[in-house]
Amino acid sequence: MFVLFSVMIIVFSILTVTTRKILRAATYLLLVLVSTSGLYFMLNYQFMAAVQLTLYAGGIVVLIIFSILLTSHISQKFEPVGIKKTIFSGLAAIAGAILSIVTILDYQFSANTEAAKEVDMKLIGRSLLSVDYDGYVLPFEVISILLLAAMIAAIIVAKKGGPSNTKTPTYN
Amino acid sequence: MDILTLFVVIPVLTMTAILFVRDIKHVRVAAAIGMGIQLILAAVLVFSYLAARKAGASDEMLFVRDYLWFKNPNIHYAIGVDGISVAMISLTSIVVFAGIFASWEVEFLTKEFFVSLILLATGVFGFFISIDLFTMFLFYELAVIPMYLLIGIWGSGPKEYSAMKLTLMLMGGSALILAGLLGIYFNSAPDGGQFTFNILEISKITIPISAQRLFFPLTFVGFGVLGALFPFHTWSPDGHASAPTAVSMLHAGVLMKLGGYGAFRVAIFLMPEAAAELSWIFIILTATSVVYGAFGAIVQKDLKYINAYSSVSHCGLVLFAILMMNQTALNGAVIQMISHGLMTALFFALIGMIYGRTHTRMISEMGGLMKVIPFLSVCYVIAGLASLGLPGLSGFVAEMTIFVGAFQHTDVFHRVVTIVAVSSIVITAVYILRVVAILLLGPTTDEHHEHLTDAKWFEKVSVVTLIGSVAGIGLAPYWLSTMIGTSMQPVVEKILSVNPF
Amino acid sequence: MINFGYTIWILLLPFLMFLLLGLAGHKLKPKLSGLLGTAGLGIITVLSYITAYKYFFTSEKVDGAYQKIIALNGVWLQLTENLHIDIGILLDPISVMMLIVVTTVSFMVHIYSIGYMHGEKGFERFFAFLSLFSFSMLGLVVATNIFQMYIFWELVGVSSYLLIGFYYTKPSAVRASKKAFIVTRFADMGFLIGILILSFNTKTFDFISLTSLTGPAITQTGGAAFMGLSVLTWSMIFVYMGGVGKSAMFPFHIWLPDAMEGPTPVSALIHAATMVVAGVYLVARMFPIYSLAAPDALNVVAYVGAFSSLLAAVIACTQTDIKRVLAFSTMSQIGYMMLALGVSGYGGHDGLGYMASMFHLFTHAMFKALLFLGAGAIIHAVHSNHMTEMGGLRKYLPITHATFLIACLTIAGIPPLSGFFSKDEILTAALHHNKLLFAVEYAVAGLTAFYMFRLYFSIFWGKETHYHHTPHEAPALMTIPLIILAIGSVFAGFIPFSKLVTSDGMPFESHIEMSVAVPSVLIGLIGIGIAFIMYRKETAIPDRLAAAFKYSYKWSYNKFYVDEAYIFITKNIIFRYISTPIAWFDRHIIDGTMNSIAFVAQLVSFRIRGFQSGQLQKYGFVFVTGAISLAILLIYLWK
Amino acid sequence: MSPDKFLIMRHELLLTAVVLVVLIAEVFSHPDKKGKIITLSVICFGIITALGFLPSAEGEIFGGMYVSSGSRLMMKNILNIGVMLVFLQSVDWLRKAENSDKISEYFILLISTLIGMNFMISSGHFLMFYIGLELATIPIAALAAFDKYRNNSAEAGIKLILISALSSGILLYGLSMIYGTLGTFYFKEIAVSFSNSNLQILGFIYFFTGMAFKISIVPFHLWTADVYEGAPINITAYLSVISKGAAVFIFIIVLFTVFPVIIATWQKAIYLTSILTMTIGNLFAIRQQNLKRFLAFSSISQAGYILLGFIGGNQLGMASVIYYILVYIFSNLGAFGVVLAISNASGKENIDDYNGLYHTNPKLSLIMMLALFSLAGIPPVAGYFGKFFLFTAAAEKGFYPLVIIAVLNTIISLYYYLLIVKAMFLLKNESPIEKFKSSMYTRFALGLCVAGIVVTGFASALFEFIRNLSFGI
Amino acid sequence: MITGVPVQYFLILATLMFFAGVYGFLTRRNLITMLMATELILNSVNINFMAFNRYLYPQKMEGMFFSLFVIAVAASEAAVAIAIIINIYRRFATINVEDVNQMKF
Repeated sequence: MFVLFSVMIIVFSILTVTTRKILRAATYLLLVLVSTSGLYFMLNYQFMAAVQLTLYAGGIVVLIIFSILLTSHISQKFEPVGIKKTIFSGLAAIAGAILSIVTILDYQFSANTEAAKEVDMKLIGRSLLSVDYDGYVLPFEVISILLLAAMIAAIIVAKKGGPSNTKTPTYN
Repeated sequence: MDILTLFVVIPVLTMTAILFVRDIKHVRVAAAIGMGIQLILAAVLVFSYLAARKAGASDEMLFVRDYLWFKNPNIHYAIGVDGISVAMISLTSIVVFAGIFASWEVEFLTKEFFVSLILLATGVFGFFISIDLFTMFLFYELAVIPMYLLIGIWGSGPKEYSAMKLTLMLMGGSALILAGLLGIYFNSAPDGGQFTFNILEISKITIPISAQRLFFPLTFVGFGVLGALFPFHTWSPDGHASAPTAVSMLHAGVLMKLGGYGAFRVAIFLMPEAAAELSWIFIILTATSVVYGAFGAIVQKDLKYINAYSSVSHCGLVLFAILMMNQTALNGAVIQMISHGLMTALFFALIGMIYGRTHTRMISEMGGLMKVIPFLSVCYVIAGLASLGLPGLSGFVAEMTIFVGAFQHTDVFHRVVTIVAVSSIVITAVYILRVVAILLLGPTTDEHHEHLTDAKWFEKVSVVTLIGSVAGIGLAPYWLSTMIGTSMQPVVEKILSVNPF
Repeated sequence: MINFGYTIWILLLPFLMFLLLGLAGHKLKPKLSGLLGTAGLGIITVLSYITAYKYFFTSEKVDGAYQKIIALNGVWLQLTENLHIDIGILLDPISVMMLIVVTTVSFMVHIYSIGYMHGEKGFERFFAFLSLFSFSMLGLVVATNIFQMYIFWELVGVSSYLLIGFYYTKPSAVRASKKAFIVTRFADMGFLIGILILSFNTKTFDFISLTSLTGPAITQTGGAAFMGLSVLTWSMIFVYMGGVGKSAMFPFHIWLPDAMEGPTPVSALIHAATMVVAGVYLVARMFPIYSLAAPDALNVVAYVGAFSSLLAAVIACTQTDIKRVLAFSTMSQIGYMMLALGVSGYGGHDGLGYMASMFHLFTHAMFKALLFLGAGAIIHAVHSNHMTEMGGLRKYLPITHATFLIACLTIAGIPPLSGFFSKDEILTAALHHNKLLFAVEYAVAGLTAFYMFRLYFSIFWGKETHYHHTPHEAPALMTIPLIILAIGSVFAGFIPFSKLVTSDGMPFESHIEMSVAVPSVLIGLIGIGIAFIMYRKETAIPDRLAAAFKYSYKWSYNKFYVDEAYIFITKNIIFRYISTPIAWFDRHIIDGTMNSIAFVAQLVSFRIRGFQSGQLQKYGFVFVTGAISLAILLIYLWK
Repeated sequence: MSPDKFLIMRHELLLTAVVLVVLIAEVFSHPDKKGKIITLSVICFGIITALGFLPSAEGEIFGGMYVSSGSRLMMKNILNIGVMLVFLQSVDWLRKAENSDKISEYFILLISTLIGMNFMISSGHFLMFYIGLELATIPIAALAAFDKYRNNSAEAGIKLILISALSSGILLYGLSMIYGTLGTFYFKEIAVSFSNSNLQILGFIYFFTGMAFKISIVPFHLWTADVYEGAPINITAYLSVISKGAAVFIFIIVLFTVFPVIIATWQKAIYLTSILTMTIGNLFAIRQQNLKRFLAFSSISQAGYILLGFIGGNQLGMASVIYYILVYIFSNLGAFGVVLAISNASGKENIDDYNGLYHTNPKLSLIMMLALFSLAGIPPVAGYFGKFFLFTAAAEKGFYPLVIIAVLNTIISLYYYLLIVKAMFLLKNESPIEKFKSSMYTRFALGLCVAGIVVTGFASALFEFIRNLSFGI
Repeated sequence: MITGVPVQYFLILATLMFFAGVYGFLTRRNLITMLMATELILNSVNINFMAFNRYLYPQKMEGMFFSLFVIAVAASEAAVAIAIIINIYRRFATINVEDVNQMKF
């Protein structure tokens, strides 16, 4: 199962960043995110898997697809990326990956000996609203400000306005 | 308020007064009054200093005040003077006073001009009264920066270029100084205890030799840039040539002395071991600049360039003497600073006045001015004679003290370079007389110059003040030399204690 | 002990006069300022004579020797613990004698100048400068220490500069003054170096300690040797270099002929009687050291003197400018004095040369001043310097003629005029010391007689020249000094110098040695005779001779091209090969380096602008590679 | 947890309150009277800036997630002052017709980023840190794209948000490694159990690059110039001063308290990057013509100098960094204030346009000159003291070569600052910028800047105060 | 925790995904695909957090919560980014990143 998901993730990740059709890229991204949520299920984090599916796969990808629809031809194929750019970026990415993997494998992770905590919704809820150690009410509140601000920001930027002499946008 | 702080406060008040004055004529009057008070104050300081010494005050510095400013790093506003700084302060007040009168007719942005000029002076005064390295450095930079505007706005020729070059090179020097000062600070308590910027306290300890080896060159070169140390002198010809009269006066007369004073007070005094070890490099450089500057001056065509190169030569002699590190040579260095300050200010004042009349500084375009503007010409000759070390004028006293002092070294190296430096007196005579001959003597070459008017009253004030001082020192050097000499003793003792020649 | 405190006025008065005339002179009437200056000098002259009288005849002698008396002394500048420059007044035989010489000649010249300079622009300036010169020269003479001497040495140099360049609108005068100053300055550098070495070794500037027989200079003759000569010898040679410059000895003589551009009274005062003998005075002042501790240096003095006197005499024979002839004559005579010092020993009769030198200095001052003042009167009358434009003047200028003749006879060494006595002593001293030098001086004596009478005959006899204005005798203000000086020239020879001015202060007996005197007088007469033949009437002999010895004549006429050599050195070497390259180097290399720093910064800035391409992905690329490189560096390479 | 403990978060609470007030005002105000919101917001903000200086309890709440201490309060106050100045300066800009429809959004977004910064500074936990960081970034991207009718503005916005997304991704990746080795996000716990393993260092370096991006340290700085140039000027000012200042504050806190174990590593990193930052920033600044871009590169090189305060890991460094940021706020906002005022009045932003400015607008020129001198570190203005202390801090630990490189770099920076001075004072102009008079707000703001530039340096008490706070992180 | 699968596998997976994202960020020309690449990056980080939490520190839920918040932040980031992209599209009539380079040097 893990192997399946991981292969999916890796393959679709790479496809996301290499495919020449934008909508396909979005679809691959969606598949990556869904597979990731599958991993979360396997790790016994049902809540997170659900969040991943709804918020990430459901929310963000939909947002992206909308914007694609707003700004691009569906059938539009990208021009192939310049060879130089590909090579250099690829080298950078590969170098980074090798560095990170080597360093990770170098490290002796101490095996977990203690009993795992049962992650149920109740616990999550309690933690999320706890003001004590290992409680997350403060970030929870702050992220609400962030979401509010992001909302306002998105609206103010995306809404039409300003002086009328702006070029009329063309949607297609 | 103590008398030393007044030296900073009065210029500040003068600047404020200038800012609030409406009429341009009143601006210069305000400036003149302010700097006049400063001059009187300097005289008072000299007398009270001498009186205090006579009364038996044997401290290294007198009128010391010390106010804690920043606790950590241990920065104080600490002031105090010894004979050397008193002398330098007097020099500054004379030159500034003369400078105000020399720039009496500045028409363009008058207010700003005088404010910048006095700001510059403030920095210089502050520098000389400080005994805390931080405040000293602060005033040092304060003195450098107004130069940019003064040259850039009121200058002539390629003024933007010159101003920029001058400012950047001097700030480059001060950058090295800053690093040096920090090094000194963090080595000022080798046995533990609190670090200090206070010169007097640092002088009591010995900075580790390894640190000295690093920081002595930094500070010495840093101050040397301002003191026109070869090969860092190239800001000087361009800067002086482009600067307006009073600025050249102040700059060559006073500001360049900050370099010598700093090199002496900081580099040599605080780090004598490294100085003794490394001095040979700088002695070669300074001896070079003495001769080199003089030779360079011979073929110049622009009056200010001649004087700029001459300043390189003379200031090189200051640094040269400082590096000789014995009582007499150091004495000579200080006297040379004062002497050169006065006479070069005189030179620049006169050049400015001549330029104001003939609208050229090319010596080839002038000639026979003695006949048309005798007062200025005679003064120019006097300045020239002072510059070539005529007895009875200050240059002689300074140079002889330096040469005799430098010659007290027993080894061949020091004596050979001394003889090299001595040769400059001939070269100096060559270029001075060349200028005098072409510029002033002979028939008047340009018919437009035949109707020039001689000095106006304010110009006379400026010039006479300076000539009086030059001649005063030249005729009766004893009190000055003694005043400096007594203050030099602790310095020399410190040097000798680590470095018996 | 006699109180000589008043002698301070000998120094102060001319200085005050200088200040007065210099600062306020243009407000006074010219006449008044001239009178003031002259009066001031008159007082000084009187004071000097009083001093001389007191010193020679009333002061105490110790063991029969004249003592050096410090009339006044004060520290002017403290240099090191031991070394301090004092300003003071030292009275000893030579300084007192010099006081007489200087004040007398100066006084005469002052009087003369009132007439000579009458109506000139800058009359008061002239007197101011004269006062300055008198002050400096007197200060030099009475110096108590070598540094004081150096100070006044420089001051006489500058007064000479100012006076030579008195006609500052005349380019040749300006050039001459500049040349004089720079050449002597160069020599002074040697003097200064000599002082530095000497004072370093002896730890004193003071003449009394320096020349004391038990002083450090004489007792510690050791010290590191350099090129076979001791340090002390070197220092004395350097000191002598100053004397060579000031006294216009070879090779620093080139300034003296040009210095004749100055007003003639100046030439009389400075470039004949007083300042140019400062070099002789300097050697005399330091004589014990030269004689006892640095005989090699003394030899240098002798040979330089001899060579200069010969050279100058040869040149003088061909010059046509009367002042230049006199100038070379001066040089030649000073060479005599130098030689006399050089061949002298120390103490008693051995010091004959020393005495003779001083004696000759004294007489020379009289007759040479007389010659110059006479020349001035001639020039005043005919408005020309060139003897080719003169002739037959004896009718128009009787007094001048008479005095000039006396002077010429004096210098030619015809007894019983003073020149005879002093020259005779010199020759005697040379004979005892060095035959070669003696021979040279004999030749010079003949040449001297020849060229002086060549001059004399060309001016006062020779061809009848037509003048634009009929020349007329100078006013009394000018002739009186001539007469006084002529009297001096005649009778000065009878002063018993060996009783008064000797190397160690002890009087000794000197007498005329006939074996020397007779030939010398004969040689003088021969010279006069040749001149008489050649120049008494306008003849073709001189031209024929000149044609016969074409090259030597040409060389002599062009002063052996020493000037040209100097010009080559200064113009080509210093200007073209040192200064110009240095100026270029400074502008282009050093300054160029500083500028190129700025340029490089600009260039680099331009070159790296590609990083800021505006391409977001390139930014990302740099970001990622930056992060990865930093990680690799810090984790694996430089941990 | 008793309710009064919430007061420890006074700054954040007050700011949130202001956001709410503005929101409510926006909702209930008449469309024609939106201009009033400006005054309201500025006054409100002024009040809370003042309130910020009231003494406050220190301590930790939310189980150590939120930490308050004297120095952190000081940092917040400094930021408040800066934002106050930005607000005052932007009044003229907001009053323009083209901006009338987004006044309240401007204030809301800006204040919410400030809230983010405050939380970031007060964080005791990487989650809070991260959220604060994002809150401080995302709305700014929108603000950078605020001038919707200008291409540059949009470009600035997209560049900022994308590169910041990349950078926060890398930062998170680093954090995940640190979490993986230590199992905690609490600063205190990390500091205790941090060792020196490669993975941890790798994590730290990824974290470092994320922070370096915020402070615009070379080579993570490339976005800076484009974003600064494209964004509206007051946003640029905000970015260069407040945003950078906050990042510097939290970075130094994190370095000193969370990663003291690997001080050797981050000293090396800072050594290298600070040299690069100073030099590259300066070299680029030399050639700039657009003043905003110019100031962007200048602020990059300033970041390089600030790193000198980091490198010693000493108390003096901490103090001098905080002090320098204060000075920097006054100086840079002084410069930006003038640029903004002139841009509002004439639309000119190029250095050439400033030729001869002194003759028409002497006061603005003088303010500009003071500000530039302060940035260049010329006495007697505050920048000199700031720089001196930074250098002192580095020298205290013996980093003399670095100090020398830094001081030599100040020469280059002096060169280009003088270029502006030259333009304003020395050069002549055919058509100079007309004489104009700014609004009271702008003049007040500039006056404050000048006062700050002049007084901050001499007032040693201020530095002493900061210094005494500093190690109570 | 999945038996037989060590934590390193997750880490390698995440790393590959991360650098795939980086690669995408550096090469994709379309602004929206660049945004997608950043989502990949964030997602990979989330995998790391989750895996660490589950495997090594299951007593607490810090990693999980961190991922939760990262997702929220990513959402808001995406929202603002997309808004700006739309604006870009209006201004430049393209969303090709290479054309968005008015400001440079």
